[in-house]
Amino acid sequence: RIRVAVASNFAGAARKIVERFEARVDHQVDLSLGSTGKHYAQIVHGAPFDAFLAADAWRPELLERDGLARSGSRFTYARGRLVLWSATVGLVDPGGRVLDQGEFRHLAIAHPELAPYGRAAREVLTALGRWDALAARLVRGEDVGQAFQFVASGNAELGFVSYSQVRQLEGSIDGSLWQVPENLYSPIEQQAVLLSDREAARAFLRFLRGAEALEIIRDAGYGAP
Amino acid sequence: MPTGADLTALGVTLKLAALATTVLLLLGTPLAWWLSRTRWRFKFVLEAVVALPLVLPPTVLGFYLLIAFGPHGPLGKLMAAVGGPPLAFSFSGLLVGSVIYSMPFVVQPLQDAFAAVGRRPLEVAATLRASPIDRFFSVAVPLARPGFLTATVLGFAHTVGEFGVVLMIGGNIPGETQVLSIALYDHVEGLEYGHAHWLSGGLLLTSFLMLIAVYGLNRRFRVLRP
Amino acid sequence: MPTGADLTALGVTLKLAALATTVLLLLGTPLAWWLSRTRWRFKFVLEAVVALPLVLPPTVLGFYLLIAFGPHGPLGKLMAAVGGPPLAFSFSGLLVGSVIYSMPFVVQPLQDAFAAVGRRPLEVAATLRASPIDRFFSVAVPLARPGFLTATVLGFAHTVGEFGVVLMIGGNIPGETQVLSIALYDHVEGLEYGHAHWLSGGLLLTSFLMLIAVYGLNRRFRVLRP
Amino acid sequence: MRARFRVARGEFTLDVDLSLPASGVTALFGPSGCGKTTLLRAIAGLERHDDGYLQIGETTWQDADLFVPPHRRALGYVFQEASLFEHLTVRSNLDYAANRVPAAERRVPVDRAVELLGIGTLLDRRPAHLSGGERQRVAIARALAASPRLLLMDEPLASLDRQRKGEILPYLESLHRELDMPLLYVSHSHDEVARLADHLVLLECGRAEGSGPIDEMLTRLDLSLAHGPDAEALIEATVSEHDEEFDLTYLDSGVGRFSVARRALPVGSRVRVRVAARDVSLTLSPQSDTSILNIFPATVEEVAAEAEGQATVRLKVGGIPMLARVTRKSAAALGLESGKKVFAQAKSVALLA
Amino acid sequence: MRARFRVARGEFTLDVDLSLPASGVTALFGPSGCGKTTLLRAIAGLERHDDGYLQIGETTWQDADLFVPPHRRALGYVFQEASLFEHLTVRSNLDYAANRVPAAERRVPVDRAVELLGIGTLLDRRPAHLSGGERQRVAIARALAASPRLLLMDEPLASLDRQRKGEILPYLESLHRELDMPLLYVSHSHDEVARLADHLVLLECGRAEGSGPIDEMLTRLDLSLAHGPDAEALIEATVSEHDEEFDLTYLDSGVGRFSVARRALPVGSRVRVRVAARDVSLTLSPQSDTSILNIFPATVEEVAAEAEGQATVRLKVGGIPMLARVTRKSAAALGLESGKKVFAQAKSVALLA
Ligand SMILES: Nc1ncnc2c1ncn2[C@@H]1O[C@H](COP(=O)(O)OP(=O)(O)OP(=O)(O)O)[C@@H](O)[C@H]1O
Ligand SMILES: Nc1ncnc2c1ncn2[C@@H]1O[C@H](COP(=O)(O)OP(=O)(O)OP(=O)(O)O)[C@@H](O)[C@H]1O
Ligand SMILES: [Mg+2]
Ligand SMILES: [Mg+2]
Repeated sequence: RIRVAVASNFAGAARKIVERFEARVDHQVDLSLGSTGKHYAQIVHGAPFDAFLAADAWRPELLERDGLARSGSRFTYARGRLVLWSATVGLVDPGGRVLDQGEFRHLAIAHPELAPYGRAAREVLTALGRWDALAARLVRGEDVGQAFQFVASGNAELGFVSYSQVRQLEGSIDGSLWQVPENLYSPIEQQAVLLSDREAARAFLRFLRGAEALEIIRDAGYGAP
Repeated sequence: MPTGADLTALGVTLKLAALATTVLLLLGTPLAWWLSRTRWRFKFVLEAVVALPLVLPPTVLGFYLLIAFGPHGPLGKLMAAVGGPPLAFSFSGLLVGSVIYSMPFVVQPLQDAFAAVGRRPLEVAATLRASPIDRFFSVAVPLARPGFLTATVLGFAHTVGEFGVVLMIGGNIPGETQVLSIALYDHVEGLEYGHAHWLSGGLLLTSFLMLIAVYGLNRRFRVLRP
Repeated sequence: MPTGADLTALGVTLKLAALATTVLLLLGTPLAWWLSRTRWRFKFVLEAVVALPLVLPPTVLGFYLLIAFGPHGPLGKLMAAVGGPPLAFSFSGLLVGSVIYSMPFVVQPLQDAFAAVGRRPLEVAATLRASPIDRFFSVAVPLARPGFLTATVLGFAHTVGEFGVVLMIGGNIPGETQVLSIALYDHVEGLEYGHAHWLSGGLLLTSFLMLIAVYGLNRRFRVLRP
Repeated sequence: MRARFRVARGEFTLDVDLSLPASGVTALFGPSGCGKTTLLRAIAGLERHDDGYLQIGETTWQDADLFVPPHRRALGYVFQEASLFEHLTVRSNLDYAANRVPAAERRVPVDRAVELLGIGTLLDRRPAHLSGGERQRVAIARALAASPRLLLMDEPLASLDRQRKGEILPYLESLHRELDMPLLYVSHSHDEVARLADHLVLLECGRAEGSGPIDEMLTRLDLSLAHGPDAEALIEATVSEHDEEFDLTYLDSGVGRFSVARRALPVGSRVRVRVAARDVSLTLSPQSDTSILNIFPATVEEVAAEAEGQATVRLKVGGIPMLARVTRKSAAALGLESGKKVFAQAKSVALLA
Repeated sequence: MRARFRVARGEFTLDVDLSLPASGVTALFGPSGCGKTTLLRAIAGLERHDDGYLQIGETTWQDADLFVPPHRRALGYVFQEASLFEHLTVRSNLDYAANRVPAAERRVPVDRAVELLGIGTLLDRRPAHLSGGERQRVAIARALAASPRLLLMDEPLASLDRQRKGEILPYLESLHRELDMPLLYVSHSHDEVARLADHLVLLECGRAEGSGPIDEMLTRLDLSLAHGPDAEALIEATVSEHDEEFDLTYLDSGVGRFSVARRALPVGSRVRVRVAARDVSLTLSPQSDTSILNIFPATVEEVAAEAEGQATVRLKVGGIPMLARVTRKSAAALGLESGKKVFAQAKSVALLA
């Protein structure tokens, strides 16, 4: 039985992967969902996690550098895809021009300093030259999960969220979205590290890199590593 | 050292806590008074409703408030109908959220304090020609003083530290909805521990001094009960 | 529909809330009693200290508790020295965290209620040969009943909904430290809205029924005050 | 003043319909638990009983449609239990009352009340720092400072010493005379009632056994007052002369002339004379060789048997009722029955001033 | 019993050093605010005053080193203000007291206390549903049910009617006789004190003006009791004979034989006779042509001037003190001074049974 800390945004896919994994081998995996910052602090203070699936690359790197993670175990398990999404049909055009016309009151993003999707959103807006113009209309969620809720509840007309989130809705909201071209932001690499020496954990991370998991990850709306 | 953003957040926090405490007392006092006096058979249902928001995790409460505030939510529609400001991502929204969440900490102590006043002093005041309003302010409120102190301290402190609800419905807009608790949280999340310690220390010290002032002052006015 | 994990979390939550409320009352009652009776000049300092944890955002408080509980923290070292269980990421840790965080909601109402009892009934009991302990239990406690009710409701509900501290020091470990509030939060974060609604509804309904039972029962035993 | 109330409280029911004089002092008398406080509270409007009627002078305070809330009734109420505002000093307690009186209705200055009740040195204290009697005095002063149209007092002097009572009673007497402030007064003290009351209401188990002018009430044989060991009659009299030689004071009354031990009272002052039933003996012819000075021709109205071979005889002397306690044997021997003419000799009488 | 206390409270200081009999009824008498409650509380140990000493019989409750807390003092205390446990029914209030008495010390069964105070029908009520007098009676019953070694009562009967008092007083009297339960009793009522007390402590402004057997205390001219209009002497007597013919009862006492209006008391019963100073006149030779029956040879001990031309004369009659109120003029005319032999004639005396 192993414990794996997983970034909240990857929860859906992680559950499916665990299901397959457990069907395949005689191990059990307990997932602890949470924000990557919190997980990091907990790991530093001795949390009994065997593996860590972070929302970014920075915290795994830190752990590896400080010797809290098995060196060399770090790898990118998924690549986030940023979308500009609205719960209103037709508000967001496939070219993202809505950002120029600006017929909205609030644009939701994740925290640009703390959350990888927030950082990516800022890069996009900067690249488009809209960062300063839209600064007053930005509402920031702590993480991309909150940014998504701002939009889904209709309080923010649109926002930069993760494609995986939109996929997960499976059409229960007929919104509109713009797949942000990947050249507008630096890659959102979600990295995993091994924290303990346990074989089951190694096995799980191996499975995470495998084709079967990759399939699930893609299907959930992430880019392959 | 605190950044300018921290100071702005402090300003918003103090404003929010002060306003929320005021609104809590303004709404909670009549409610607590009524609850302490009524013989309505089903008042215990209302008592339960007041305490209910407490059992939801603040972020989840915030989530539902967000839905309620949204264009399709009941509160959102209401505000739109009366031409009020939108509640999500606004200071007013924070205020509403904080008030709902901290309400039991104000109502319960006040209700207990009003009940402890008893009927007699109010009857005496009535025979001395004090109208119901008059005797409420001249007798019930001063005698329920300890309850007001408790309600104020708990309401204020809880609003200062309150976090999940505010995080969810505020949108973390500097100067408007970014409060100190969020700033502090961000420092911890961003591994800026030095900064976080500094801010926590400052917050604790300030609060400590405020609490000491409140409790210390109160000592001098305490009503003696034989 | 609730998953098996939700039911496990419910179990942990109820256990935590029940134990925390018990510990809160066990620690809070003597403290409140002492605060309500002492003439110590500096008791207001202690009163402030009790209320202080409230002003920190729960996650931040949790963060500091985590540091304190960790292998290099004072509490962690202490526990290791006395051979106690580690506090971080354990149910015991959650208990300690919840107790610290909910303490003011228990101490303050109890203190007010004890103060409202007054000296006279205790003096009467003393002349009837009741020892200090005896009169505390036979007179002060029954007369402070409303305060105990308030303290229990606020303490219990706040522990059920409490979230930030628990998330930080508990590590969200199913069966051990994953409480319902965290599970609920996870559902919201994971966009499993149907699930979240279901769970919130269940939590609210259960809590509502419990609160109604508590308040409703209490009606029958209320002490009359002229 | 008309008061009709019906109040049910568990096994106890108060059911009274009283017509009381709208001025003067009315005493409410009755054993513990007979409903005195309940009645006062109903009159004050502190409890609302649907089936009630209350009229004071021209003003109706309660009827089928109307219920004037207590704060519009302009009453003063001295509660049976301590009832000071614990959060206010003595002075503020008094001011609380005084400040709520419209200027036009102010009749009792706070200073006067303070002086009368001797609480000048207590003004800056909190009630918790007062003795029981001091609290009671402050409560009386506060009720007076409210300049009420009707003063209700529930055993206000119970915890005061005799001297203090002696100072307060004359003032209470003067209230209704000088300020036209009627007083409804609960008391267990025969003394107080005899001195103060003009009118008496006798409550028993929630019912008004009787209500009427005090002299009549004390002597009515259908009521319990006339049957105890302390049965007595009260007679209004005027000081008419002092006899320096025999050290006597002569009082004139409807009954005739009383001689009492000399008392330094100005001629013409109105006093009350109390004649205890057990001090009155009866003869069929006027005796001249007796030491008893107060002898009056009387007519027997009624004779009631008592325990231990005694009987109480109600007499009319010049239209004024009086009681005599004799043995049943003598009653039979003298053939006492309604209409019989006798002579009443009062061995000793007490002067209440 | 020895009690020494010094208590400072703002302007008020209680400073007493009393030696009281360890049995019988001691009355604490004094004006409102003189420190009676303060003294009782100190004796009960409810307030700890460092500079105090308290000894009851052989047991020391407080001295320089020792302070027995109130719950170990085995007292009964009836407080001046209502003091029932509001959260308990009447029955539970009584049981609260009874259950805390060790079986060996149980002397007053709860049933007896209930019956005596007539609270049988109230047992299932909460105190808030009782009348003022009912509450007071329950408080007395509860103090009795505690089977105390010393009973402290702060004006316990103030809110009770005369009849109820008449039922309770004899029981309180019997307590110290039958159960050896001394009673320390605060009262403002001359009547109650005269009937009940064996010993009297007179407090004034926090100081004990005097303390001694009641008959002496009432007649000491250096105390205020002898100077009011109600000055009186109490004389212990025994019923010796009934005179059927003249309807008199004869009482024998150290003073001599008293004749009083007949009272149905068994021969031999011990009673008290109250002789009011204003009913006593003095002559130099025994008068035979007077109606006054109670005439005794007496010796003048002391003469004190009063207001309004009066004087109070303290006499000794057969070693027993008595008071007479006469005009200063007569005092001079008769040449009253210490040692003078006179005859005291009591116009009327009251029998207290
Ligand atoms: N806490 C206090 N602070 C200052 N003075 C006090 C305090 N408590 C009592 N006193 C004063 O002490 C004196 C004695 O009070 P105490 O209660 O003993 O009087 P008492 O003889 O019982 O009077 P009463 O017959 O009115 O009950 C009073 O003058 C009172 O004003
Ligand atoms: N809430 C109640 N429930 C039931 N009975 C009550 C309640 N309140 C009062 N009573 C009863 O009503 C009766 C009248 O009470 P009330 O207080 O009027 O008596 P009271 O004449 O003032 O007596 P006291 O002289 O003892 O003060 C009493 O027998 C009392 O037991
Ligand atoms: Mg009453
Ligand atoms: Mg007193």
